[in-house]
Amino acid sequence: MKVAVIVFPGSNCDRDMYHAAGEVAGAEASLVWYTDTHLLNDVDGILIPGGFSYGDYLRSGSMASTSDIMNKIREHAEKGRPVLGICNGFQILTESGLLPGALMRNKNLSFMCHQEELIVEDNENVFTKLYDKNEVVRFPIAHGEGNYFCDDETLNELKANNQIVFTYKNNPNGSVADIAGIRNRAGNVLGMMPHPERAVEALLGSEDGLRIFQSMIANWRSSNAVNA
Amino acid sequence: MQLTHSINPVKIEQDRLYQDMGLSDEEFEKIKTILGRLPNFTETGIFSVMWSEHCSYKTSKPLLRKFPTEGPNVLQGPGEGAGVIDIGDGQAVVFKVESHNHPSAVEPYQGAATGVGGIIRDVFSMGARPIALMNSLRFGPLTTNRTKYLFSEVVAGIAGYGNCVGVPTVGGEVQFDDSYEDNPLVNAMCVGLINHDDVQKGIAAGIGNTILYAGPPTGRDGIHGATFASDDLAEDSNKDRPAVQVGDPFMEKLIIEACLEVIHSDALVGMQDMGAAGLTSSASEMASKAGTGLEMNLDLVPQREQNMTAYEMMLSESQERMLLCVKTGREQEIIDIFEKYGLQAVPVGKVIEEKVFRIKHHDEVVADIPVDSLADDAPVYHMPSKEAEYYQAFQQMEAHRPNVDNHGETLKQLLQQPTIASKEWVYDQYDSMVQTNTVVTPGSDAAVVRIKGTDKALAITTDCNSRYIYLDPEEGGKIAVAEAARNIVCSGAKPLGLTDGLNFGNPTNPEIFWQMEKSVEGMSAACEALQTPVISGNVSLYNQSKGKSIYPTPVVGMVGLHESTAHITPSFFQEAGDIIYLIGETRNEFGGSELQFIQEGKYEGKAPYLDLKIETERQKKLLSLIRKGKIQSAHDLAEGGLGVALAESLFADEVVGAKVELSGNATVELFSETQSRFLVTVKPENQGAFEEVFADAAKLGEVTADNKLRVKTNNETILQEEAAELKALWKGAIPCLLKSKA
Amino acid sequence: MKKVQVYITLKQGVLDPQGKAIQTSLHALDYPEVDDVRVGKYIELQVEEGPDLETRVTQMCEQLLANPVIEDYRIELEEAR
Amino acid sequence: MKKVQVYITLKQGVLDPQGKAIQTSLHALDYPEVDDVRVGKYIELQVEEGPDLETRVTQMCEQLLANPVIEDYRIELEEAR
Ligand SMILES: Nc1ncnc2c1ncn2[C@@H]1O[C@H](COP(=O)(O)OP(=O)(O)O)[C@@H](O)[C@H]1O
Ligand SMILES: [Mg+2]
Repeated sequence: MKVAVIVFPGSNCDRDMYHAAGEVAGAEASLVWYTDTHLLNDVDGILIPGGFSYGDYLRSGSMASTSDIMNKIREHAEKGRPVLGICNGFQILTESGLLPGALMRNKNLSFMCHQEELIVEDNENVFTKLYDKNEVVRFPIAHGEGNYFCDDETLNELKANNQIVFTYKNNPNGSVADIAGIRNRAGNVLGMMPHPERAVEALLGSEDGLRIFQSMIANWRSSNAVNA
Repeated sequence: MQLTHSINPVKIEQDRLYQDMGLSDEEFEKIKTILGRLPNFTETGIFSVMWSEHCSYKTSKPLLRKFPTEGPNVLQGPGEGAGVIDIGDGQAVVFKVESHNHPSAVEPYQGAATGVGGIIRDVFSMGARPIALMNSLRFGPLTTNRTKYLFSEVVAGIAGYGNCVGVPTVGGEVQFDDSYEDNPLVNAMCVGLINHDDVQKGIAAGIGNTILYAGPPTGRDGIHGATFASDDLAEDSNKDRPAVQVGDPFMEKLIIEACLEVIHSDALVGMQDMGAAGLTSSASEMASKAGTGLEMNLDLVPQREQNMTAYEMMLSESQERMLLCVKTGREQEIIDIFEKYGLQAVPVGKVIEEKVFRIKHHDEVVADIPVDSLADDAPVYHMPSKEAEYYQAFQQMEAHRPNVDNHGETLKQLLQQPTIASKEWVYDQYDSMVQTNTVVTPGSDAAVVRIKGTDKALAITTDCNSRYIYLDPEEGGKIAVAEAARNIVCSGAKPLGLTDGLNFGNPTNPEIFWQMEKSVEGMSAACEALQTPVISGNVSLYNQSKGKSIYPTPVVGMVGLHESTAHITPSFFQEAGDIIYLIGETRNEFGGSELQFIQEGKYEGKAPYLDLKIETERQKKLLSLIRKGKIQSAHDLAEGGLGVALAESLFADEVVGAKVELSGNATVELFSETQSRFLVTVKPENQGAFEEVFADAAKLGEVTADNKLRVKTNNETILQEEAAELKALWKGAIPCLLKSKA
Repeated sequence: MKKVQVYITLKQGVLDPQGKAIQTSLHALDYPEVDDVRVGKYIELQVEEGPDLETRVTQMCEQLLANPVIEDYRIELEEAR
Repeated sequence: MKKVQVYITLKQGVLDPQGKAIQTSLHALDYPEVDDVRVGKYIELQVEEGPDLETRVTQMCEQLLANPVIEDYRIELEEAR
């Protein structure tokens, strides 16, 4: 499976994502600078990493979400191919409208970085097939603006369509309905604040994130086998 | 030759305007001799910043020479942006510490943020990828709104910058003492990783080569920041406000990536960041180090503001700027790389044979200075030194023995002392994991960062107990280095070397200079004994206000090497049944201790004694046992002694307890701060192997499954506490102080 | 050149933790009279004059400066000095 | 109850990285006419009326709302709706 890790000016988890998806999970990963849109033509999956694209100035993710490459990513998503946005990547996905809602400042107004326990609410999408429903997993979080907000109507829709993929066991940032990650209706676009790419090696304290990448790869394998 | 000047040179001399820039009468005379004429306004400014303490180390140089700076692994000692130490496999580690005390006192968020930005630039300008940040902070007691504000904003500034540039902040230290009330200390350390082949130097070599300016345009930021950092923090330092520089971590991130790409081009000759004294110091130092001269045209320098004078451009400390020396004809290759990141890189000058620093502005020569005079001819002062009056009195004092009735209560009090209490409130705000290398996150003895593609890891720590140094600078200096090494060894690594951040008061006061001299001597002795050369450092003087000086605070930033990630050893107790040992005897030493402060409200008497031979031997033995896999956990004893160390060993996520039996005086055993001691646990099957090496270690008891801390002496329980309760007090202390109304 | 002022505020109903924190701090500083605080952004643009300046600034707000999910915006034009 | 509006802007000459980044983005979005962007804060306070309301709000700005080292502020009072 070929995956592209998009590098925006100010992305800083790009190499971590590359390491996790490529070197650890075994996908054929490449780093793609945000102006090299043509490099997305034949990739199977797109990963939007964390960090501070454009310094997170104005609003996190806002400036990256207006760049040309987002059109390419939107097309890719419309074809049903996987798009995973982590942390700043999630913020970029909501800013660009690929996912609903918005990420606001943490309720205590501080950046926070530590391990959190998450509950897998939905395992019927490209990314979480290898988890059990209601399984508790440990992922690091590292964000200042991870407080997920949406209006009631949107929340009801998210619930009705099983679009809430991860919730926090102990909500650290004030997110609506303890939301840590959501997907689109089709289940091929996932945005989440916690960092699975930081949880792929026992040496660093948790391997719980690895299955996100493995699910994505397994899903690609099986769908390619069918197509072949 | 035509020299322009906004203020006529004769007037500068007559009205002694040079004094406002921080130059003394003698220094001005010396400049006249060097030039053979009167300096103009711009030149006077250039000399003033280059000869400031910050750039020239004019009073500290004689002391810095005492540090051992060489060792078999040292690839680059002090003198470049940062020091470099070999770690094998063609790789090396690059590190340095930098202070931003005065800027942080004026504008804590930006002061701390730009301090972080500056030290990162020192490291990547060597060609290294920054892989870890540390910070060493000192504040007054958390009882006033001002101190709470300074503390919160400094931490926010460090977080704001470090998190955004994507370099993990993996550790540090914070201490609170009265002496820092008006003079907080903000020292930041950056560690980088480099391949030997990529090591860059800040040189402007090759006659005719082009000087490129890269990064954001120059504004009027921080003009005279360098001299300002060397001045007494006067009460009216608010008038220095326009000197505040604002950091742009997003810009820095782009510059890092561009520079790390540029170093792979053989068109690059040399590269240096523009730190203190901006264009002036970077350009003149690059030429001076290369034995060349340099000509620069200020009309070509990108400018953020209108009508900037030559003086302003030369002295501006706008952040995130780099100066590069590039082979003639190859400029475009380098410019293109910067362009990819949306950055401007423009030719501003060239390397010349004549060893002068020549600056043009509006078609006129505005400065023409022999280049070596700026760096090499800077005055060096041998300040008078006089033993501090208090010192003899402290030496004569009877050893103080505190009275403790309830050891449990005392332990709880100690755990809530801000200096001992958990710093989670601080480090939770730092991204400590980005780059996915952090094996040991903040909260342990030393941070540990693995090196991808190898089985190795680096241990990093910063330490400095300034109370001991105040009581006895020489002994305290030894302790600072030894404690850092102890933290490194406990994590399972071999200490490689250190960087020092020397923070002191006014060096023209002979007693202060004595503190500097003695602590440097003590540190040097420990460096020799522990074989940890000093590869870089920073000096910050005049940390005083209203005649009150800070405690002497020479911060030690040390890096060690784990030859295998299998050696990484936790500081927390691991498993019920493990045997608890204390390595090193305990003496009645409470001078400078936390308990002394709790009971007497002051620090006095003798500092704890340190025997470097014993220290070295114990560290070696412990490390060899760790490497053989015989040690389950290792923690050094520091503030609050054994009692605090025992409690801290139970504060991990694993739920364990400890049952301990002590002999001797319970108060001394539990709370004395005797040096060179380690608290370790050993699996029962390794007991023999351990005792063979440490025959005299005291077997204290064992790790239990019940999450209780129990201490007995003479068969009598003197302390029994729930670890969870102790942990809650320890964790809650700083947030609680911050919330409470002043 | 015209100076354009853009005010961006959180929508009614969107929680403003920063405003709340400031209010708490003001109370602690003995300003009990402060009943509510809302924090927004104030952006000053210098824009070259052109025929549909206002429309274009509105577009800028829609495309980038404000996030319609959580924010409202207001534009004021003013002659640059 | 009065509505008080406080505008906080960076002092002249103080670098505004945020403004610069926004300007660059607006150029990339084809708004070349934008010559400069400065970002500040806009704070709305609801304050109970009192004799020296304006003085007190000024004090709030000095003590908390603005950072006098790098920021300027401007206060506007307005009848609350
Ligand atoms: N300013 C800080 N930044 C990051 N981590 C910190 C800071 N201060 C303390 N810590 C972390 O808290 C832990 C305890 O610090 P400290 O009490 O100084 O340890 P020690 O006495 O072992 O040197 C360490 O892991 C340290 O890295
Ligand atoms: Mg320690």
